[in-house]
Amino acid sequence: MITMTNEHPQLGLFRSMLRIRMIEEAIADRYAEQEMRCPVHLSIGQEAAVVGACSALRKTDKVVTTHRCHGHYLAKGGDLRRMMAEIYGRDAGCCGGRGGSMHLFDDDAGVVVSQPIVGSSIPVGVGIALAFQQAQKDDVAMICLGDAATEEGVFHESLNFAALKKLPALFFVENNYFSVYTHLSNRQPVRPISNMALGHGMASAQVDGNDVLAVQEAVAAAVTRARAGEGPSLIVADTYRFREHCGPLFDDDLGYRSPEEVDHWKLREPLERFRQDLQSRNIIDAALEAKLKATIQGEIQDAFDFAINAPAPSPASLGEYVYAQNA
Amino acid sequence: MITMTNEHPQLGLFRSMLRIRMIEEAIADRYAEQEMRCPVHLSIGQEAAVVGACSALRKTDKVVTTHRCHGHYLAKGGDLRRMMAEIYGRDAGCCGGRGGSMHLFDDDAGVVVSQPIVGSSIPVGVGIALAFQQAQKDDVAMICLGDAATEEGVFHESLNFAALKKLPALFFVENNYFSVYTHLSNRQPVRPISNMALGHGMASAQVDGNDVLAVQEAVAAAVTRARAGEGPSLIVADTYRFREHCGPLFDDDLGYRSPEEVDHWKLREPLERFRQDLQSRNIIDAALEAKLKATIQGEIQDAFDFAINAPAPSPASLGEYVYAQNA
Amino acid sequence: MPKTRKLQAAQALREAFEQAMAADPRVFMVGLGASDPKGIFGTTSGLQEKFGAARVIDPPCSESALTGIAIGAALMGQRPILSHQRVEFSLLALEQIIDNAAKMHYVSRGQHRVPVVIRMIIGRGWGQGAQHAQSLEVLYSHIPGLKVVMPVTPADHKGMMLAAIADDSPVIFLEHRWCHYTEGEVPVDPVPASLDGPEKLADGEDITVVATSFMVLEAMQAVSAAAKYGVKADFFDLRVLRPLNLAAILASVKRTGRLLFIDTGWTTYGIGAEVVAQATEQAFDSLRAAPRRLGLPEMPVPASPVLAKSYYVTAADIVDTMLQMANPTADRQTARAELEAIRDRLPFDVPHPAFKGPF
Amino acid sequence: MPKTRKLQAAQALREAFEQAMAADPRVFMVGLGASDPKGIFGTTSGLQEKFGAARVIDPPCSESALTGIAIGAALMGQRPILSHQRVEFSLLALEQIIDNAAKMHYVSRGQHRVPVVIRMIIGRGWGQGAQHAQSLEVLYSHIPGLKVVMPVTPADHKGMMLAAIADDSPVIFLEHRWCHYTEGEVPVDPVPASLDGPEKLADGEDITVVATSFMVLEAMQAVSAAAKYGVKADFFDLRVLRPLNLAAILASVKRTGRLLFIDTGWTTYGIGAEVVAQATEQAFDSLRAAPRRLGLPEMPVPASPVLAKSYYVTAADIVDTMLQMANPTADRQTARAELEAIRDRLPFDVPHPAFKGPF
Ligand SMILES: Cc1ncc(C[n+]2csc(CCOP(=O)(O)OP(=O)(O)O)c2C)c(N)n1
Ligand SMILES: Cc1ncc(C[n+]2csc(CCOP(=O)(O)OP(=O)(O)O)c2C)c(N)n1
Ligand SMILES: [Mg+2]
Ligand SMILES: [Mg+2]
Repeated sequence: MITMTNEHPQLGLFRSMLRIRMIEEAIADRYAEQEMRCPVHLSIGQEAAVVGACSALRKTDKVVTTHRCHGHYLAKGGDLRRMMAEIYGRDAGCCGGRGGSMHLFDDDAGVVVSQPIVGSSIPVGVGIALAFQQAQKDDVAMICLGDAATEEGVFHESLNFAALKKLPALFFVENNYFSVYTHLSNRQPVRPISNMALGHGMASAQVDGNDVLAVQEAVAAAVTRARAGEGPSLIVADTYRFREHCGPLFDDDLGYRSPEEVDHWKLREPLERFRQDLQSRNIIDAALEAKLKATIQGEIQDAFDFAINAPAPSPASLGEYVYAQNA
Repeated sequence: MITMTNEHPQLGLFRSMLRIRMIEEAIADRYAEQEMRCPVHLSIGQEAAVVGACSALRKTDKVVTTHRCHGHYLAKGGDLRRMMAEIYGRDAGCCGGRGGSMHLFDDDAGVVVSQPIVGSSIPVGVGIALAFQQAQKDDVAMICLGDAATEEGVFHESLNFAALKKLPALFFVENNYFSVYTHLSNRQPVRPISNMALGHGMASAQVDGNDVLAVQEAVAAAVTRARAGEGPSLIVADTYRFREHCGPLFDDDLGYRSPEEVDHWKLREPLERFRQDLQSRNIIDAALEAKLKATIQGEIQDAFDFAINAPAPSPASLGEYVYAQNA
Repeated sequence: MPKTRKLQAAQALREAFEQAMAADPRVFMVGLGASDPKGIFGTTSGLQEKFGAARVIDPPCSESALTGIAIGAALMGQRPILSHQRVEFSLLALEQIIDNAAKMHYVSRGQHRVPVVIRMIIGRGWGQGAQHAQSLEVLYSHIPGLKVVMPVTPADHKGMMLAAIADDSPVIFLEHRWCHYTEGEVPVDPVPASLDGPEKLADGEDITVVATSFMVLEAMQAVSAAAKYGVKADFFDLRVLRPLNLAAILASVKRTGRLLFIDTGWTTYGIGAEVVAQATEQAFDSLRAAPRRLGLPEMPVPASPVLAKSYYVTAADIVDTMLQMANPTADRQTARAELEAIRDRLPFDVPHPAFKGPF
Repeated sequence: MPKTRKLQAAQALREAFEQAMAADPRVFMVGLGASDPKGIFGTTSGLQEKFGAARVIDPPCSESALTGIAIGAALMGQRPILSHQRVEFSLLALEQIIDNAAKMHYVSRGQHRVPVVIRMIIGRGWGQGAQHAQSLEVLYSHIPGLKVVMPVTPADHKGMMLAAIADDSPVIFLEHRWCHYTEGEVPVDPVPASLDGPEKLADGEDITVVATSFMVLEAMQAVSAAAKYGVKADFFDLRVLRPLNLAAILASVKRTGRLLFIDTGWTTYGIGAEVVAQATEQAFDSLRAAPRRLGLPEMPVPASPVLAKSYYVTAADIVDTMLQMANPTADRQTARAELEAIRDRLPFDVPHPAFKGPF
């Protein structure tokens, strides 16, 4: 997370959320140009969960994530220019254009892997935690996943192993209640998702995922335990995605969720909620926010310009990187 | 379960346990002849769990099981002659010799599938329960598994689906504390295995698996709930296997478990324990037991004779049954 | 002649499901997205409304268990259809497919039947990337006990699906997403198509061309174009990868002496390897030239459109190879250019003019 | 010459692990049974005592997660070795292997490396049955990004394992359980073997014989026997299935004009299909007869020894085919009978006189 010196730390959280929101809205706005030729899974609405969780980490901690990875990449400090270049399929992209929007890696920032197969990155994150333990480091691995990924068997296998070995791993579930268009109630029995931790003797918490401070607090507590060798935790943050599962649009007209439900969540929209909180505590005002926005806007403009003007990968490089050159 | 008219029903349980014990000891005794040319996983020591669970079912209920399937096959009423013929690789075997000891099926008795890949038969059992629900039958599917199978992801996927759809399924775990030579404590964190049900909002019980009446009672309660449409249960029966994981011998000399642990369980040996209980209540005495044994011995002799004298499958039939002839 | 009308393949599939479910109460469907507004690319739209949530199950994200559940239900006499929106999701269930679905009939000496249909959608395009655009038909085709089919035409999508549902063996039904957009005449009635072997699409004496799935559509353009250069192809849609029945293709190779195979998946250890091997073993004396194969090169597909464009085999590549094999003096440059021009009317990563992303 | 002494292949493997772990603290092992008294058929015995439970992990029964965990640790610079006592168990992890292990280097444009070794033991015999005796090398060999090897000799078991551990790409290491019993000279020092291609085991001009894994041992008997009937074979152990380097084999076929391939797994869509296809494509003008393949027939393996005995290809079948191809007037009956007599000294379902079951 980017924090300026002398500023209130919560302002940094707000900036990070605002920045993710603005970047994703810019992607949404320009998607119709048909120049970002890959799927995009926006996290608009889930910024409090994303930023709350990543802000509890330090740079040497690692994150693995999913198809819905833009937010984690940015909140953990991933390079914006290289992200946009990746989405535009450019050689300067964080994966050289090989990955697209579902593969945002930034080793410097500690974003190790995003993977679009549901559940697939979970054990990879556990392996990172195992490597930390083997190297006797006190870094932690945070494994970001959605509610549907808790239905994949590998999630449970991973919890069991992490709990058994007391690994410094954190399973962070953003429960947005949907797997594509299918509501949680059609996929899981009624009980708190965090109950799954009980089956594996693991600490857990269920938090309001639209309250950035609550998320940060819960994750920070889990991180502290993990660093101290006390083992992994499962944290479930309840939140909501406002746009379509994949793509730039709103799709509530399709009728897969009720207007009442959407309205309920609009009232809890995380950015506005945090803005009001910060305003009431005099941490932010309209002028400051306008300044933040202008700075972010400039950054976004720069990143799009960079990406759009960046050269495409050379077709001649198609066959490179299939096998590693042995060191 | 075979019960004679006018006899005390608990005598039927004892006979069933004794019969399984005697059959498996006969297999162990004759294994060195090298005529049973397939792996054998004996359930000697686990008969109370096996018989307690199967005795709570009726004929139209179905069972799926694992590599350690002899007991379930017999307790559910599978044909002994065809079982022995299968182990001897004969055409008259319950799978025509194609399966061997890890594939004991008897459709009439409701033993649908045994499968040696750990966890693999679990969802198959759930599918049977789904078919019962779709056909609006009040039969139940009992899914027999070992403690290690709870570490496979598919176990959890299956629990979630069964709980979600309130299927008439029963997950019956024989926890013998071992996966081959690896103790539970090296594979799972410390907490009751039955806790796993909490993660899936499912009813559960942990019972003394060497107490046949306790097992029967717990399973019967779960069966009643399942028949009434109240959904699945997880039942964990703690027990112990006395012989090697696979094969006819005792292998405690290998030192993978302590003599103290083995002695602890010997004191709780289920057959002897039930015998003493029944004796103390005058349901059995030495003369009656001798009669039971003689009858079972005759049955065993007959089944071995049948199997040994049965013709081998014809090599010409090797290529049959790869694809079903469409009806 | 049965009554027909034009449908897209996706609609043809939908009709097969609707007719099969109406005719047989044992048929039910399990698929992520089966009931959602997009209805698995339109192939399942409206079915849940019609047959209820008990027969059109939009399940949890648990591919392995769902496969086992379908198998268990099939053992009890039900006829489940399982759908995967991407073939990759089925990898989570491979153990169930290979060990249970494929083997239960054999291991039980014919007592058990596993009449399951497993749809797996393969595809390409629009930056799907390495884990959302594989083909992988070989993984299934190698396994005795499975039937493996790849329909191309709308009529085959309907007819082969009906046949798969009616079949008492497990059928892997590999649909190419881009074939969903093809249009063609489809019988109104529920008439199962044969699952016995390939279908011949053109007659010729110069070369035998065989392709699978979407590559049949590319090859079809090449076959027409090659005719203008004096090369007439005997042209087959392989359709059924297992059990593999090559009788008609071998007879053709014996006549033409030349074989070109076009794979939808990777070339190496691909479907074409087996077809070329069998053709060589069984038609050796008739071969006039070395058989050839085209297919995906030896790497995952990159997301970037610029890279992906050089990844895929096109009609232009096929006509070029056909001419090399059967008329080496023809003007291959022009033949290529004509087909490239046709292709370039649409961006290469778009299956249909209506397509606008995002997946 | 490096110092050598006789070891069984299982011991050679064990030595490779011990030396690699001693030399490099990043190497660790995860395998069901790795620390148990049987030590994965003796290949891991004593390693946990020596290197501790943190480096020799006897894990829960969770194949999919363990594979992902190994991949994650590898991304952090560790060098995990994962063991499956039966290849079938790896099917539970295929998604991890195909989507993550094979593709991360490519998708990350070379930033990520996945130096994982995944051992998969294949085998046969003693009523293992349909789900415990498959071969399945094609499933892995088809996937770009994986390396796939099948060692035969004790020296290769050690040398190829050392090379696999040192390799920065994921290596699928397919061990045939019956090869574990082979004895041969093995270097004392930790000398990695090449993973670049096949090894030639005999020189001849009449026919090129290529086999994989345990079938190399059967073919070796046949090659010797055929020589007595005037048929001299150029004989190869394929060793490395991916990346597939056929240069030496193609050169051989160009000389001999005849190719016989023997698969350890199923023939159809097997390894031999690719080798025959490439040989035909690239050595067409040199072929004097149709290439041929031997391999498992089109069904699961039944448990019953009587049935299973007719399931497997033997040295007798191989010599018979060699003679058919290269000396059709030879007395094939006698050649067969001689090899069958040798084989019948041991029951067909027993790999070694010491073997007494139960698995
Ligand atoms: C194994 C697998 N099954 C199905 C899919 C298709 N799919 C893509 S995203 C998605 C929904 C995932 O939901 P969740 O995990 O809750 O994350 P969210 O999209 O809500 O952030 C699904 C089912 C997939 N990618 N992988
Ligand atoms: C997927 C898979 N992994 C590993 C094995 C090897 N294996 C065979 S039996 C067994 C132990 C199973 O333990 P448990 O489920 O507790 O049953 P038990 O043998 O104790 O009855 C193992 C690991 C297997 N058959 N399948
Ligand atoms: Mg979700
Ligand atoms: Mg056990």
